[in-house]
Amino acid sequence: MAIIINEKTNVIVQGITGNQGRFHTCQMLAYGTKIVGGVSPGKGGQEVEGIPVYDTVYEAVDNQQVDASVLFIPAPFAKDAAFEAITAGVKVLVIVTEHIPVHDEMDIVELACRKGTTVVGPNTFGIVSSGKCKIGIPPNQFFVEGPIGVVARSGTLTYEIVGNLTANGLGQSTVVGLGGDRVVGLSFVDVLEKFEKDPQTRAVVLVGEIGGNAEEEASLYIKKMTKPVVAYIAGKSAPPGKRMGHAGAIIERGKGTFNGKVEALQAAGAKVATLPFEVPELIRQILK
Amino acid sequence: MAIIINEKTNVIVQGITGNQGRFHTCQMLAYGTKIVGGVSPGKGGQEVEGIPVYDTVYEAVDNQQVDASVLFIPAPFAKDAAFEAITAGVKVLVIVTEHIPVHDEMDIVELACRKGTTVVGPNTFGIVSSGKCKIGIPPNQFFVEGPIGVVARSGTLTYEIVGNLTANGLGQSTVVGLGGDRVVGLSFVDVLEKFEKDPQTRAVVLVGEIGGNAEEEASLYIKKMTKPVVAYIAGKSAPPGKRMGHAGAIIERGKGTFNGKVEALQAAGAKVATLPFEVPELIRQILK
Amino acid sequence: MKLFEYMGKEIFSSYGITVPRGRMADNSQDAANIAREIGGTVVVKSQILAGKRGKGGGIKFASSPEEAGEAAAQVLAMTLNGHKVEKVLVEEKIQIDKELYLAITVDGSAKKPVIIASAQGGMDIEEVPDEHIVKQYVDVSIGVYPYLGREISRQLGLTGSIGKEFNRLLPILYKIFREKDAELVEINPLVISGDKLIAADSKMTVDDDALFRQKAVPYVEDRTSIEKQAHDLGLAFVELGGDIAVMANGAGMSMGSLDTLAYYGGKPANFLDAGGGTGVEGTTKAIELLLQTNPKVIFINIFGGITRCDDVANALVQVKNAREIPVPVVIRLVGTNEEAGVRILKENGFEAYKVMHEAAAKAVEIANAS
Amino acid sequence: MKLFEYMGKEIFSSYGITVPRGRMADNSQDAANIAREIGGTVVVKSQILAGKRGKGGGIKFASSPEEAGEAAAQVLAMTLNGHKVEKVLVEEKIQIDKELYLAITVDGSAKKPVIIASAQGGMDIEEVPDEHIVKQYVDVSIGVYPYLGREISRQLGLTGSIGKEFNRLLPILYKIFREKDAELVEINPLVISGDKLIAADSKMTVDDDALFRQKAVPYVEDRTSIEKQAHDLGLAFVELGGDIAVMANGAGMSMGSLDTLAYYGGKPANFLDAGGGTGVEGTTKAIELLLQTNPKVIFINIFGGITRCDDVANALVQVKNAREIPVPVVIRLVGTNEEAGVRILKENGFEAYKVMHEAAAKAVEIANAS
Repeated sequence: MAIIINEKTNVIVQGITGNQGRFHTCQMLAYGTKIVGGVSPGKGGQEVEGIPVYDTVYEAVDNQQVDASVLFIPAPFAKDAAFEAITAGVKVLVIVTEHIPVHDEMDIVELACRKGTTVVGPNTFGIVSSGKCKIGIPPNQFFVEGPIGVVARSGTLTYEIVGNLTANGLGQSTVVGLGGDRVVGLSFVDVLEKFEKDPQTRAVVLVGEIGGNAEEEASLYIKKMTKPVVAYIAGKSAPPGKRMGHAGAIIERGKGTFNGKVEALQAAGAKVATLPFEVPELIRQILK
Repeated sequence: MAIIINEKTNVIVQGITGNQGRFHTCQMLAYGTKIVGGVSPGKGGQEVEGIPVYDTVYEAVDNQQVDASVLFIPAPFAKDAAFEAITAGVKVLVIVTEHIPVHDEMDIVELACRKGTTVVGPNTFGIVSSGKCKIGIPPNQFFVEGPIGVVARSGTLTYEIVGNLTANGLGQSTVVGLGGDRVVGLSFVDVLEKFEKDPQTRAVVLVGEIGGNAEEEASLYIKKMTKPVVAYIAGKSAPPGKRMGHAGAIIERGKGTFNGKVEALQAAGAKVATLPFEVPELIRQILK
Repeated sequence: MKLFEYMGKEIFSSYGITVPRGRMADNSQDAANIAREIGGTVVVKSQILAGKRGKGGGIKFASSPEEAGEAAAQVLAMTLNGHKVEKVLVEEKIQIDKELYLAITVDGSAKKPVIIASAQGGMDIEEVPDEHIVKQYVDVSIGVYPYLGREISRQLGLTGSIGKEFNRLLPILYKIFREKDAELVEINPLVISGDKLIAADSKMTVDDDALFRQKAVPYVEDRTSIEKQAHDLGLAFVELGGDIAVMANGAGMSMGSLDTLAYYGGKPANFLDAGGGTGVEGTTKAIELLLQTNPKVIFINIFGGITRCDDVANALVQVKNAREIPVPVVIRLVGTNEEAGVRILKENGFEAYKVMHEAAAKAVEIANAS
Repeated sequence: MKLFEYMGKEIFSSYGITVPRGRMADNSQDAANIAREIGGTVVVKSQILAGKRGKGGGIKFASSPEEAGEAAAQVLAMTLNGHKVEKVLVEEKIQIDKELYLAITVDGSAKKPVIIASAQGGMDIEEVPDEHIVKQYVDVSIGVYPYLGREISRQLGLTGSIGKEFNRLLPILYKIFREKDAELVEINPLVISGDKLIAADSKMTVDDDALFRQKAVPYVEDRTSIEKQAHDLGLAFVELGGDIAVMANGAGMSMGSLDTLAYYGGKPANFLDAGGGTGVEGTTKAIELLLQTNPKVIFINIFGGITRCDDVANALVQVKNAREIPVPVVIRLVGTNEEAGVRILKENGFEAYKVMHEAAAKAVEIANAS
């Protein structure tokens, strides 16, 4: 098992003929992802890495079973591409693109919710069901199969933590990048609920950061979970009013502070690591 | 039984303090309709015929169980009022108003479909579950309880036919006015499906007219029905390209003709009356 | 409300759709001047609210200002499909590499807008085989985005810069359709001209019910004199040319009345839906309209719901007292306040029928006998 | 991107929201002239990208042109909350019967817009008790219609013409919020003045990521010089004032780096997210930025995913060869092409750490020792 995607997931790549799309198609194929097609308007009929390219998502779904799509589309055109995938009936949409206008993100998330499409991102590294399927951009080598579910708002920090887990013999069921923007498709709770139900997952690592109240909301659910949760929250030393790279990572009007999040998580029974490298050890203690 | 509405349906009247709203509130109460409130912005706190008036539909649903709403709202404001009712969670919406712009009608029907609201109309006389509940404007005296379901696109012609039925001892389960506009909430098929399942209904009268292809679509379903259908189609003598009062009643580009409809209905097994007065006799023959 | 071709093109152009260069003229001299300004060969197109102008000679090419003036003079003298030509559009002649069809209209059955496109433009879309027509419904809560353009242009086989131009044009056309409360926007032909897409014609119908909020759209009158009077009174009226003037309440009832008359061999002069709840004054005016059609008989068919029978009776009496009614009146009157209505009629020398088809049969008998 | 009050008001006014009459001045003489035009008592308001101007003396009343000129001179000499005042808005003083609060912003948790309104305006909304705040989420597929205004004005207790005006205003404010890609539009106070609703202040933040399509919105620079350089390079950079210059790839990783430094007692000079997949050139420029903060030590923390370790190493060597690096560099380098990267570093006299917190501890040690 795993959540959201697995070894049977048929994936298309929107923007497959661009530099990013081409490079990561290669990487995903190397990881074992079942990529069944690419979409690039005006490039239909070509092939990329042996994968057929279609002009539109509609054409792709007419020709292939498509379960998921990943977008390598520049921000100004991402909403259009996302709407195309959603209205064409794609059920999992991974939006790697960063700097999508927040109003476009609200529109995407609203339509996806209405049509029953799961949106991973925007501004995410993607999602990996380790050993089965990778949709997105994280480096292949750190993701190995195992019992730990990981859900995170940031990218490289997650690789760091996943790398540490793997180095300590702790593989992952699924690693989900929610995305660094203020409005993203999945919330921590959405993913925690799935991990709670997933037989493969024995413990969950939550990688949060300052800003918003996603971690506080997650805490309410963690309280009810049977599976243990270890958390790390980035941004302890960040000053209020400054955006730390991510649109969501900003302490405004005294809300979304590090302390508030840590207190909520601890009150819910989660262990909170002070530094990223402590995560595997905390997991080990719990799973013993 | 009956369809869509019955003696337990709690109704509010949007536009209750206007002339039309006030008059028909009176008439509906006289028929026995359970009217629990009225809505009229700025008139909250007043009473009309002993019925409490609220400023907004939201306020009404906060204070009452509301199952249905009927709109006596001028066309330019009807979409706003309909959206208010739909978003407030009202599940049956009767829109009497005529001359609503067709783009507004498309918007209303789309939102209603999405939110699970049944829209009767626009430009309808309403709906009557005879002897139980009347929502709309038809004259009370002709509607008596019985085994005949009636579904119609036009108003007075339906009173004529219902009057004939009643005069011939044939009461009605429910009489539904779909509305005379090109875009309306319910189609013949939607209503026929409900009559087919309704234990009270033994036969159905379909009152159609030229224009559109609602009757042709109905025929496809009538073919599968176990209950008999008698139809009357108005507009046999209407010339192409002219709107016969209703926005939908126009033969354009050779589509929606009288003959096409009659042939489709007859091929589906429906009896088609040549003149309105023949309807009760055809029903009698079938039910014998 | 139908718009003239040039009006639709003005709207298209203001939204960024390319149309041929051109201007309106209502006389030969202006037409020649416009042709001179444009230069080269021009097209002189009659502006009427009907199609198939080309077959009737309503579209002429002219290779000089003088020829354009002559062509305009000829076209301005024409009556095409019953429409008197009062204006012509003088336009540059564009290079035509291929003609497409594109329209957006309201689909009453689907209850949403539908985009209809074809790579076989230039002819009536009804004549294009189904397999060459691309249909795409639009969810009004989403609207039309470029992706829909890409999918349709793929199906039409449009590629390269023409494909891109189509994808740009489609959302614009939808915007016009929505913002102008159109029932139909049609570009036929949509011409591929080099690397451009040009709207060589325009057909646009604006929802009558939305005119109250479409003040910027020019008003086009397409009603006969009586129809216009009826419209101003808030009545639905259509001239039909027969000899039995008809009034009923409700559109379906009015149609049913016509059908019943026709069944008995009668020829209705008109359709008139007096509406529900029309009082004495409105009914009086409606009856006066009927008299303008110079009928042999007047047939009034009232099933009183909101409409009160006594109001109708009083209206008829009022007309009778105000002026002579030169033809027989057959009236069927049942429903709300029926007794009072029938009594008033009797007191004033009118007989009232109870049953619709009997009254209709009587009206036909009178008309056909006289 | 935050807009100045007067910019927001210009936008409000262009959409039909009533704002006080007034104009901008950047000197005393102009301010006096504007006051003369307006007549009566005026308000001279400092234009800075921060709130609480009143408390700092940044808002002054003046009952004559001369007083207005003086007030402007005073305000233009001020620095409020760290912001130098460069312009003032001179406005008519409006009659205040009651102050409301109205804002629309993005709710990241609900993933949709939220309307926030209160009958207790004029103060910071954070200070208004929850029970006096009306919150209404907006479905973006529907938008804001008058009915939502009616419901909110009912909850606010607004009636009569003021209620109607509020119902008119709310959809307009939402239109601005959507059309201008705003993250926040706030009117505080929204003043009831007789039978009018007047936006006496405006706060508006436009989404940085949408500026590419908001060409009509004035550009407002609110970055420090280094932050601006970083922004032009496409890097996320925040000055923090400490002595350890930090570069990492990824926002979370960068925050984690700061936290780890802080954990060991270090003071970061900045936040710098070099992003993923930045090549040699970008990394070179990022390192040069770091040097501008005059740090005691540079801490580079790279977990190479898309980012290649050899690129980072080469960039560091390139900077070293192009100019002297006057402070020690502590670098942690793991991931893609790690071996090559570490080798390049060694060859050029840099040591590479494998473990993040060990490297961070070392950087802090150096900074605190020097």
